[in-house]
Amino acid sequence: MTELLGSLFILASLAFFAAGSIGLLRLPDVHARLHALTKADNLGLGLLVAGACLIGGHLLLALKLLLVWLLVMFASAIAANLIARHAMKDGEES
Amino acid sequence: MNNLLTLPVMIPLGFSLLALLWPRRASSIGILGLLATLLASAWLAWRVAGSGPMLLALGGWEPGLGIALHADALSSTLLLMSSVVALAAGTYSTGYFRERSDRARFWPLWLLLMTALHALFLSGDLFNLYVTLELIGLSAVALAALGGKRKAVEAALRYLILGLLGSLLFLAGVALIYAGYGTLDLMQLRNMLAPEPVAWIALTLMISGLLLKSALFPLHFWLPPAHANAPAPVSAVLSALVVKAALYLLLRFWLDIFDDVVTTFAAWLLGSLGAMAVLWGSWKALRAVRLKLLAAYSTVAQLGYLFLFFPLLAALPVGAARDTALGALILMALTHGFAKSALFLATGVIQQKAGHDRIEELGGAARALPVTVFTLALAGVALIGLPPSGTFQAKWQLFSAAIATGQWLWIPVIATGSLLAAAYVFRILGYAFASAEGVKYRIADGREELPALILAILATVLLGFGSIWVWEFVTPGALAVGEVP
Amino acid sequence: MEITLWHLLDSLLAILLLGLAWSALSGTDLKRGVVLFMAFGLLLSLIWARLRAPDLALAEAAIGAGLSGALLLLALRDREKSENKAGQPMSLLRLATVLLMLLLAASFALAYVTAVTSNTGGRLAGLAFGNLEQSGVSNPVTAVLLNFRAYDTLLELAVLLAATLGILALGSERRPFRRPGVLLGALVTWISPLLVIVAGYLLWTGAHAPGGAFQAGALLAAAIVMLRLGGMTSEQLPHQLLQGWLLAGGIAAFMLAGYLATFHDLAFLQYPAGWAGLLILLIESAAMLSIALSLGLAYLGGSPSGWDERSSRGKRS
Amino acid sequence: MSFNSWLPVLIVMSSLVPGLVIFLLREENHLLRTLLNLFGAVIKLLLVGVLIWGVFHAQVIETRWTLAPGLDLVLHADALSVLFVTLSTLLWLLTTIYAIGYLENAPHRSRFFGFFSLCVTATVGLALAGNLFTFVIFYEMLTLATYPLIAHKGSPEALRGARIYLAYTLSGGILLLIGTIWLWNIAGPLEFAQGGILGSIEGLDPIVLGIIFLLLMTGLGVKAALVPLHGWLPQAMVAPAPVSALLHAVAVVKAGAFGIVRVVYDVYGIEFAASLGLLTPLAIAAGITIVYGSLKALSQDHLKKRLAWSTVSQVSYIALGAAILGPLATIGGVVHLVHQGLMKITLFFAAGNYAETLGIHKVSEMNGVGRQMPGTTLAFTIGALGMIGLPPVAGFISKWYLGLGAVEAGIAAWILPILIASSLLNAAYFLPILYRAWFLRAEHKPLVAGNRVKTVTPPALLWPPIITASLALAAGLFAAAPYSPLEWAQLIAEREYKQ
Amino acid sequence: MMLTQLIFGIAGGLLFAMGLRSALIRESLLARILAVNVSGAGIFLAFVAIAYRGLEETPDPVPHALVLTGIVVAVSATALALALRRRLEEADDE
Repeated sequence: MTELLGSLFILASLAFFAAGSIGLLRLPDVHARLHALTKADNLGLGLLVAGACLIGGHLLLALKLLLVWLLVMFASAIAANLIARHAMKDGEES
Repeated sequence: MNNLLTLPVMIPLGFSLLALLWPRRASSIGILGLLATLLASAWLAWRVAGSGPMLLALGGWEPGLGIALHADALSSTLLLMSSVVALAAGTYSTGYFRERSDRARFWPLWLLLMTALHALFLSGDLFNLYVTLELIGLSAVALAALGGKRKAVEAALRYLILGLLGSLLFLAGVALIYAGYGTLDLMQLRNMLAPEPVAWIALTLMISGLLLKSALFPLHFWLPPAHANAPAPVSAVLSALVVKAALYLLLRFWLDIFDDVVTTFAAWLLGSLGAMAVLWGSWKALRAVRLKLLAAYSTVAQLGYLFLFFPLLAALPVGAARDTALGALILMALTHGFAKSALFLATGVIQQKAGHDRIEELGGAARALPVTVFTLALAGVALIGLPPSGTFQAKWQLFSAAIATGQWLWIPVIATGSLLAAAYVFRILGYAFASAEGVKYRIADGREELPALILAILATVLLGFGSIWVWEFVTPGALAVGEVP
Repeated sequence: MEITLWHLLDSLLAILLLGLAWSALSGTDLKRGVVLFMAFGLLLSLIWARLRAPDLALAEAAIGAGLSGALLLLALRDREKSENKAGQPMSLLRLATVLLMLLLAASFALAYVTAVTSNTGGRLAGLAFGNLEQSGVSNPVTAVLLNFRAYDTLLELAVLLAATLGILALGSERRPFRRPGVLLGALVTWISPLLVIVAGYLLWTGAHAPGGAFQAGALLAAAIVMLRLGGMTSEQLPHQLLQGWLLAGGIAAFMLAGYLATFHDLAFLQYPAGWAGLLILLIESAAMLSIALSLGLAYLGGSPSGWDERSSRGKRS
Repeated sequence: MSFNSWLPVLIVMSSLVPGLVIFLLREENHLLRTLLNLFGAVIKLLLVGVLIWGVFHAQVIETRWTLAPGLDLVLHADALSVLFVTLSTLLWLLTTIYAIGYLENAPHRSRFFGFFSLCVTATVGLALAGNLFTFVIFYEMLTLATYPLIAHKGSPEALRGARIYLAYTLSGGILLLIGTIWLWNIAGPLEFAQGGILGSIEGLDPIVLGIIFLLLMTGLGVKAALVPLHGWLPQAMVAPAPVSALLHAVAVVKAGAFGIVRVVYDVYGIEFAASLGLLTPLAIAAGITIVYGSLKALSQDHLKKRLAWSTVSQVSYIALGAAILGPLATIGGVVHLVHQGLMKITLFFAAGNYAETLGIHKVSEMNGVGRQMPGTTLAFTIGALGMIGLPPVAGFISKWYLGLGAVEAGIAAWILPILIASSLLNAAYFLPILYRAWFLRAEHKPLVAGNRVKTVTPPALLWPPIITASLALAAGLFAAAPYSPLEWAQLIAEREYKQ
Repeated sequence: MMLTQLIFGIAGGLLFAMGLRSALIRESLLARILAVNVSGAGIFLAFVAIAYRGLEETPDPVPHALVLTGIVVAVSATALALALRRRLEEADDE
């Protein structure tokens, strides 16, 4: 049961990743791309982690995975912010 | 227990740490370390001469799982040579690097290079050999770039990249050997290797890597810039020892480990490349404008001679004649090691005292720096192969082997090479003897001039009149890794 | 042998890897090349995981992709004259080189295939597992690294030291980055301690699970990189002398442990019975610090400001 | 090790050690340098005396030191080597004295005398060489030691002459080396033995032996200045007078000739060489050289050049003697080794004196020198007459025996004409000099002639030529006396032909 | 022997050759350094492929250790090469 649920979560996450990647490729300017990427990926990762937790079915493992999720969110948020700032500056210069 | 085997590797390593920790005392620590290393090497050589090859299974694990160290006549001879050259060049360097901070940078790397060389000479494990090759490469490059002149740095970088490629080729061969034979231990491989595709291709990869490192024509292009732009003591060791290390491995593989795998055709290939190296290197040396460049090109040529031995050894039947030729090869390598390092050190003296090393402007050197010019002459005698010098005996055997095996092709090559060598050596002396107007030289002190002189004397007098010792010591068990109990 | 889904995955990974490598190498835009190379590293660590080499996966992610990537990105700041020249030879020669490349690859592959098919035995695996108990650790890779083939590791530390000394000898460090914004600063302050903890964990767990000195050292180095990005100046590093000790520590510990045995009339690097585990842990801790500092200094790109002054002061006195 | 096994080493060392010490001496240290030189020379002379006594009583005097498998460094004294050693030692002493006077307060004397001693060391070494390997070693050392002497002045033409000298001798050296190694390879250790060694070895290919002979002769012929390998000799004239004297009388040229004698008699064996038909070509080469050298000498106005060409011609008498089968020719050739040395060194000393004292370099300037420098000119006259071959000067003996040898060998038909022709030519280029010297009066005042004029020759320059001249005379007059060169030559000849 | 070994082994060979080629023909030093790394990675891949012994059996640890050593050596070399390159560009003005 949990196996199935977990697999569903993971499949869903894949969809989000795909969306994010497509967005990265198709969207016109930096900000939009960032938006797509961070949003979609964070969500996708969250789902992935959730799925993994369910399948792993082990508390310690679950905690580790959560930690991973948090760190990635943290990092990507700040990375996105930095990129955005640079993009902004470039915009002003040009 | 043969833990003695570890000393020639570990002493320099330990002292390089000390030199790193006490930069102010770097020089004295370094000299002390090299002295200790020399003692250890001498002791090892003496033991080997006395009681035959030695083996140490590190960590007490059976070779294969663990790594084994070997010492036989060949390796301990080279060990001894490198210790002597390192000590002489190191002593010289204390006068060469005037800044204390330069010496503090120089010594730890220098001792690391010695560690690497000695580790290579003693190692009995393929992958370990790869690590030692990398250690040699990196420390040598770091040394070559010391001083940070643009040309030096550029040459060092290209040297590094080519060295890495060489090591990678070697490593690729190692991977194949491990895949095919399931071990990395030389002694085990020695009995397992058979003439089959895996061994052939693996050997080809490793040999080509080593050829790149030992700068055999046409893979020599990196050597002259790297050796000519490095600081003098470093150039000395690069030419005398570092290329010899790769050559040592070639010999070890060719004549010992892969004995059954190598083919006569391959030997001839190496021989012909060696012949071209002799002619091309000597010619370029003759045309060289700067003394250091001349020395570097003469290294290319001298290495060529050593490769001429391969087809001869392949043609000679196992026995006295072959042993004699092998001894000649080793004698030649030793003599060149001493002579070339002496040449580079003397060049360094001239470069520092005259402010340049342009050959055509050496007028008056003979009067200002008689000892150094005398050193140049002695080293030159050894490079040409005139008596009394080890090279003369070696070339004698080279000629003789070529005649005995009917490989007449090499004879004109050797003759021409020697004449060209004479031409470039006496070109230097001619300018050095010429009376000079208004050339100013600074005074050199013994610490700078004597090491080179001693090395030159070793190359000519000692190896010239004591050459028989090399034969007595080396040939009986020169390549006896397999016979170790 | 039957083709399974795994093999399809393998081929996919392999093709992806080759594609990445090719595009990383063939392009003339270096920035693109570097980024692709980092992706290459990550994919490689994925492949290590697939090939059941978790230690390598960790090391590759941390060192191969992580630190090398950081160094390369930093190197992009220094322009080369040579870049302006067209990096490619003329087409015909180019074709020849490609053919040669394929020839080389083909001969390697030929030998490889014959070797692997002819020798299907476990090679040294049997020996290694057989002696695992005596090795003092239960993670076979650590056992090989620090016991069976400890000599390799010792010399490898020497290689690292040589590179570091070479870098230090070349000149002074790069200019530190200017202070970053609040967010990045916060990230650094949060992440670095975490990295230190994880490093310690990896070091400890290396004895029985994936991990060990190298992965841990790489993480510590990553911490230094983070701090550097956060505007750390080299004054915040430990004192020069202490740095010297840290650099030397790994090798020194190794040599001491190695010769410890020789007094009991054992071979060099043979650990006295029962001591193996402890000695290995000590060596690894020292090695971790050396590795971390070496890689950190490499990221600084030269001798920390103040080193030369100190030595020159030494000269005057 | 008995004394006899040390003697040869000591003889070599007695000039090597002083030489090396002299290198280290400072330029000003004139006295010590002179003492060392003379000390070494005298010691060597004494040791050689012992050597002569030993050899005459047929003792085995040999030093042996193994250098490589099958390669021994052997110093061995036999009649022939003693002859050459004695000559070179004696003349070294005189030349040293002469050089000390000649180079008074010239620059780089330490360097000069250092290499000077090395040069003699090499000569003595190759004289005592007991096998071809050892001979080659010292032969090459000689090349090295003489190069700096020729280049000594450091002027462009000096360096050029030295370079040409090197080019010739080193190329020759390589050929000699290859030939030696080849022979060593097929015939084993090439220990010199009276009567030769190859004859007794079975299964040697005569063609190969011929080729090797050619290689060896080319290698040796370069130093012996056999035409067409003589090109370096006139160029080397730039060297200071003592060096030229040494080069022509003892060291280089003689080394080549001596080598030819050694190879023909003690390696191949004269009979065996004859049976291979190798002698006739050698004889022809020698003959051509004799005539050609004399012809060239005829056309030289520069005195030293004229003497140089006469050397080219005279030295080939030795080769000729070696190339004619039969004891008489042997005696003629071997004894000429000594006679030519004595006479030629006299001539060069004298030439040096003319240059030093009156600044005279050219024959055309020599009018009336007899009156200004009677002693020197007298010596010169004796030497010249000897060269022409007039009795009772030594030169006559050599030519006489060569002639007899030719008759004995039955090739007088073309040898005698050569001898006669060369004697006439010698007369043609020496007598005019003597005529100018004695019978014409100087058309210019000696005081303005040359730049640094000392009308009186210092004794250090005057006595050596007089001594050598009188020796040359004595060698002719008392040819029959015991220990005379002639008698040694006869001793050698009978040992060579005893089997 | 199994297909996985062959796939990755051959891939490794290709990477090795590919890197070697670019390291020799590229002008740019940075590109050469990259190439050397790729080439090394190829050999490492071959090593690990040799060690692989299927999903259930634990792989041969020796090659893993060798590759770990190799990775550290590679990064050391890369660091030194980059430092030299930087010095080179600085020294330009001299």
